[in-house]
Amino acid sequence: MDNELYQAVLMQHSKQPRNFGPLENPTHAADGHNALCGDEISVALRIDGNTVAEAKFTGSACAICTASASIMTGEVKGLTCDAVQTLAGNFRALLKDGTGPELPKKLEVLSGVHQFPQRVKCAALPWETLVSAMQSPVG
Amino acid sequence: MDNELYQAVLMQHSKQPRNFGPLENPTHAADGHNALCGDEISVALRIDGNTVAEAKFTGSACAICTASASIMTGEVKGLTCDAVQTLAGNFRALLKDGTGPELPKKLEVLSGVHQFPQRVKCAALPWETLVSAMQSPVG
Amino acid sequence: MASNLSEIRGQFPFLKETVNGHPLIYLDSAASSQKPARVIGRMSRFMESEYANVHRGIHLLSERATAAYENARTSVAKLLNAPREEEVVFTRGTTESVNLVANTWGRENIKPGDTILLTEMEHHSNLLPWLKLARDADANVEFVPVLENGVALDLDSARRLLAKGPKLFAFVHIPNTLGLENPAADLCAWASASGTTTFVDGAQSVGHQPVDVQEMGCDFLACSSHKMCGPSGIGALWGRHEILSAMPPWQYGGEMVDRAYYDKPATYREPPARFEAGTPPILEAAGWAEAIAFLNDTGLEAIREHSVSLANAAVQQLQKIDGLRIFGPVARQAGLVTFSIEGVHAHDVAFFANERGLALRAGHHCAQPLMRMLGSPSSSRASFYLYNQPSDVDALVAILHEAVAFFR
Amino acid sequence: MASNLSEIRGQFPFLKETVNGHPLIYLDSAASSQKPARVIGRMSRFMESEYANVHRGIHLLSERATAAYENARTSVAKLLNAPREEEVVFTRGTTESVNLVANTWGRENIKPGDTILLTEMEHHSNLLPWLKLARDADANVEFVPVLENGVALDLDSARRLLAKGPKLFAFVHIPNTLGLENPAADLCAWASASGTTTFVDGAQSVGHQPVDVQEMGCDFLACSSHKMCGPSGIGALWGRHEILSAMPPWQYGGEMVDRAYYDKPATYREPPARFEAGTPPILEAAGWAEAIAFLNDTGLEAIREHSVSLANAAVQQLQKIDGLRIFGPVARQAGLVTFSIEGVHAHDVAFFANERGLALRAGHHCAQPLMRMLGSPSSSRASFYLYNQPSDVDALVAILHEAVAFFR
Ligand SMILES: Cc1ncc(COP(=O)(O)O)c(C=O)c1O
Ligand SMILES: Cc1ncc(COP(=O)(O)O)c(C=O)c1O
Repeated sequence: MDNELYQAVLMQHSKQPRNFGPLENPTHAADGHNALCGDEISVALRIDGNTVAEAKFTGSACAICTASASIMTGEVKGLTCDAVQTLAGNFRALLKDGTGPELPKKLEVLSGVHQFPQRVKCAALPWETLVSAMQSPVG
Repeated sequence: MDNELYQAVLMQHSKQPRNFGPLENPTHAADGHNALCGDEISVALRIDGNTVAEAKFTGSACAICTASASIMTGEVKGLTCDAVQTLAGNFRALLKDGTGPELPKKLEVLSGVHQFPQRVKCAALPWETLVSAMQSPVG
Repeated sequence: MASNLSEIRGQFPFLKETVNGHPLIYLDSAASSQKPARVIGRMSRFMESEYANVHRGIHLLSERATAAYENARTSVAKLLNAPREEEVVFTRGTTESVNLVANTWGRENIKPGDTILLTEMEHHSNLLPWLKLARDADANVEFVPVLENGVALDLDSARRLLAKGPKLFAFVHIPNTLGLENPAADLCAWASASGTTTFVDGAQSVGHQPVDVQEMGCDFLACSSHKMCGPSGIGALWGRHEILSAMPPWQYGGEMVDRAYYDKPATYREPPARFEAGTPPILEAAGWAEAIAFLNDTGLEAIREHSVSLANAAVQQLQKIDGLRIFGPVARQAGLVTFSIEGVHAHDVAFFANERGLALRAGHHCAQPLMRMLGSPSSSRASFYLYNQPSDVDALVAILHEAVAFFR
Repeated sequence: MASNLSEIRGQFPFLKETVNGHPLIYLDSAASSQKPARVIGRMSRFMESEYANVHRGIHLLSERATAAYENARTSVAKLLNAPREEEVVFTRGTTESVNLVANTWGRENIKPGDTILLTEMEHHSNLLPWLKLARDADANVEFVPVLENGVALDLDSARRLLAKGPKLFAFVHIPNTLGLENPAADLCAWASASGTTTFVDGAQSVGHQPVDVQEMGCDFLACSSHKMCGPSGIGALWGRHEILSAMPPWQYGGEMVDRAYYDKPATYREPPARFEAGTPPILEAAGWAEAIAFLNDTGLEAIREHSVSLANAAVQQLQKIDGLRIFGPVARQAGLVTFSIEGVHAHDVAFFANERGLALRAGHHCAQPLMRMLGSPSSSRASFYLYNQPSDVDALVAILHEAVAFFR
C-alpha cells in the first residue's frame, strides 16, 4: 500500500533532498503553495542565456512534494528553457496516467502517484512553481 | 370534514357579508393582509367619544376571513373601545383553543377554526385589522 | 412516457399517502417536487458510507465525499451543457444564485444611470435582488411588459428595450404562473447584439425539459435541485468562465480563500471555490446528482411532453367551468395552470381540494406584482410533473365543480 | 456514557467501513461529524411522506413539512436556550451566519473609525467576513492575542481591549485547533459593560456540550448542523430579538417579503422570515431536529466529558513521541488535539494514517493566520466525538509511532 507511493528512492529524496537551500544570485524565482494540505515551496533559478544553469528550492512540504522537487531540480539543470517546458508537460502526463513520453528514468519513481489522486498536486507543485519561476525574473 | 369548518351560518356570512362596503366619513381605518394566502381586508370605523359607532369592511378574502369580518363588524358596533379590545383578546383565545371566556354566541360559529391551524390567520385577520384601525385616526 | 408511467409512479413513495381516505394527488410540483426512492436511497447510502467534509481531507470518507460532490458538479454541468464544469457554483438554490450575482457582478458593473431590464412576470427571487441593486447603484429598472391576460411576453417591446442596450437583462425562462416558456435564445441573441449581459431564471425549466446554456446563449443561469426531484438546500449558479473569474467573492470564510492574514487582504481561489464559502451542501449534492441521473434515464423531452399534455388537458376542461379564468396562453408551453374562480377565494379552493386529497397552491405564487396587474392578487395553481397521471386532471376538474357549488 | 458506548456506536452505520481491511477510525469530527441511523431514517421518512415546500401551502404535505421545519426551529431554540424561537434564523451554516450579520447589522452599525475586535484564534469563517466589513466601512480591526503555544486566549488583553469599547467583539467559543474553550460568559460580560455587541462562533461547541445563550449573555451565536450529527446544508444564526428586528434584509426573494411591487420598495416580513429568502433547507431542518433529539437523549454533558477524556488520553500518550508538538493547553477543554511532528509533514501523516484506517485532518484547519503564528503552517488534527472509543486513541498513538519511524 504505502510502498507503491513511498518508494525507497523517493523516501531518500525526501529525507535528504538534493538542491535544497537558498540559491545565491538567482535570476528567476517563484513561490508555490497548496492551500489544501499546506505544502509551501520556493524555486530559485539561475538562467544563463536560454539555459537553466542552476535550480534550488526551499520550503516546507510533504515527502512527495519534497522528493519531486529534489528530483526535478537535478533533472532540469543544464536543459534549455524549452526542454524544461516539454519535460514539465510530459511529467504532468505521468502524474495523470502513470506513463509519459520520453521521461528520464529518475522521474519514474513518481509514477505511482497517479494512483493516489489526492497526492498528484503534491508531486506537481514543484513543477508548477518551476514553470512559474521561469516566467518571473528576479528584481 | 369541511363541515366542521364551513358551518352553514358561516357560509351565509361569507356569501352575503354584513357591513361590507365603504364607510362614509370614517374616523379610524386600517388595512390588513395575509401574505401567505392573499386575504386582503380594510376595516373602517366611526368612533364617537369612546364608542365604536360604525364598523364596515371591504376587500377580497376567503370565506373564513369574510365571515369573520361580517360577524365582527356586527358585534363590535356600540361597544366601547375597551370592550372591543377585551373581545378581541377573548376571540384570540377561541381561535387558539376552541373555547374562550365570555364570547357572544354569534362568534362561536368560528370555534371550529382552531382545528385547522392554517386557517386561524384567516379568522384572526379582521380582528387584527380592527385593533390596528382603532389606533389609526383617519386624515 | 405514457407507457412506463406506472413504473415511474411506483418509484415515488409519497404516492402512498392519503387524506381523509383519498389518495394523495400532488399538483404542487412548481413549488417543490417530490423525491423518487433512488434519490432517498442514495442520500441514505451516502450518509452511511461516504460522508465527510470535502476538499481538504486525505482520508477515505473525505475522498468519497469529495468525489461525490465534484461528480455532482459534473452532472449539473452536463445537464446544462455547460462548456466547463468549473462554471457551476453550488448555492442553496435559485434565490441565492440571483443574490450572488447581484452582489458581485452587479455591484461591480451596474453604475448610476445604467438600466437593468426585467420582465413583468418575474418571481420575487428574480425581481427583488435586482430592485435592491438598482436602488443602491442609482440605476434604472425597466420592465418588458406582459401581454393581456399573461398569454406571452411582449416580444416587440423586449426587442425595442434590448436595442437600447441595458446593462443587464434578467428574465425567467418558464414563469411559475403563466404556463408559458419565454423564447430564451431569441431574447439572449437580441441582448448580446446590444452588449447586454443576460441572467436566466431556470428554476422552473431545468430538470423539466432540455436546457442548454450554449444554445440559449445566456451569461448566467440559476436553478434549484428541489424543483427537479432532488433535495432541498442546494441549487446552482452557472456563469460563463470569463465572467465568473472576474467576479469578486460574495460570502467569505473557509474553502474560498487561498491565503488569509490577520492584517492584510486575503487572496481568493478560482471559481467555483471562490463562491462556495464554508461547508457546502455535501449530502445534497450527492442527492441532486442522483435526481439528475433519474431524470436523464426518464428523458427530459418525454417529461416535458407529459407535463405539458396534462396541463393542456386541464385547460380544456377548466375552461368549461363558469367564471373560471385561466392566466396565460390556451396552448400550454409548460406543465402548469394558474386560475381564479369568480366568487370563490383561492384559499378556500385549496383547503377544499386538500380535504379531498388534492394538493393545489393558492396565493400570489411569489409573483405579487404580476398577479396584482392581472387583477387577481390570490389565485390557484395546479402544476404537473412526471409522476402525475391523466386521472389527476379529472379529479381536479371534479373537485373544482364541487367547490363552485359549495362556495358560490 | 462509557456504559452505553457500544450502543451509541451501534447507531452509526459508517463504523462498518474499512480501509485496506482495517476498521475505520474517524478522528475528523471537528471538520464534520458522522450521522446516526435515526437521522438518516428520519430524512428518508420525511422525503417519503412529509415533503413539500413550506409556509404557503394549504395541503397535507405542505402542512407536515411546515410543522417539521418550524419544530426544528423550536429544537434549535431549546438547544441554545433562546428566549424566543423567532430568534433562530436558518442558514446554510456558521459561515453564512457570520456573513449575514456582517452584511446587515455590520453595514448598518460599523462606521469609519469604529473598532471590530476579534481574536487571533478565529476560523477563516469568523475572520474574513469581518475583515472585509472593516475594509469597506473604514473601521479598525484589533485582535485579542493568543498566549504562547495557543494554551489560552490572553484574557488580560481581552479585558483591556474590551474596556476600550469596540463596536463588535466576534470570537470563537471553542476553536477548531487548540483544544480549549474560551470563557464566553466572562468575555460577553466585559463586552456588555462597554456596550460592545458580541458575536459567538459556536460551530465547535453547540451539540458538543451544553450551550446557553442567556447564560453566555451574547448578542449573536452561529452554529452548523453538520458538526453535530445533523445533515450538511443547514445551520443557524441566533440573535437577540430587538437586534434582529432592527436589521435590514440581506438576501432578497420569495418568503422574506411582505408586499412586493415593480416600482417601489418592498416591505419585508418580521424575523426570522426576513432573513430566509427563497426555499429554505427543509429536509435538512427535519434531519437536524432529529440529530438534536439524539444528542439530548445521549446527554450533552456526557458527550463533552467523553470527547474531552479521549483528547486528554491522546495528549498524555502523544507527548511521549519525540519531536511531537501539541498546540493548546495540556489539560484539554475540548475533544481535539492538533499537533505537528518534527521531520514528518502533516500531509504524509494523514495519508499514512488513512492507509491504516485512521482518518485525521492535515493542513491549516482554516485558521492560517493562527497556525502561521504558532510556527506550523501545516499540522495534523485528531478530533473526538461521541462515537469514538478509548482504543481509537491507542490506534492513533501506534500509527504515529510507525509514521515517525517510516518518514524520519
Ligand atoms: C420562477 C421561479 N424563480 C425562482 C424561484 C426561487 O427558487 P428557490 O426558492 O428554490 O430559491 C422559484 C421557485 O420558487 C420559481 O418558480
Ligand atoms: C470554529 C469554526 N468556525 C466556523 C466554522 C465554519 O462552519 P461551516 O463550514 O459549517 O460554515 C468551522 C467549521 O469548519 C469551525 O470549526
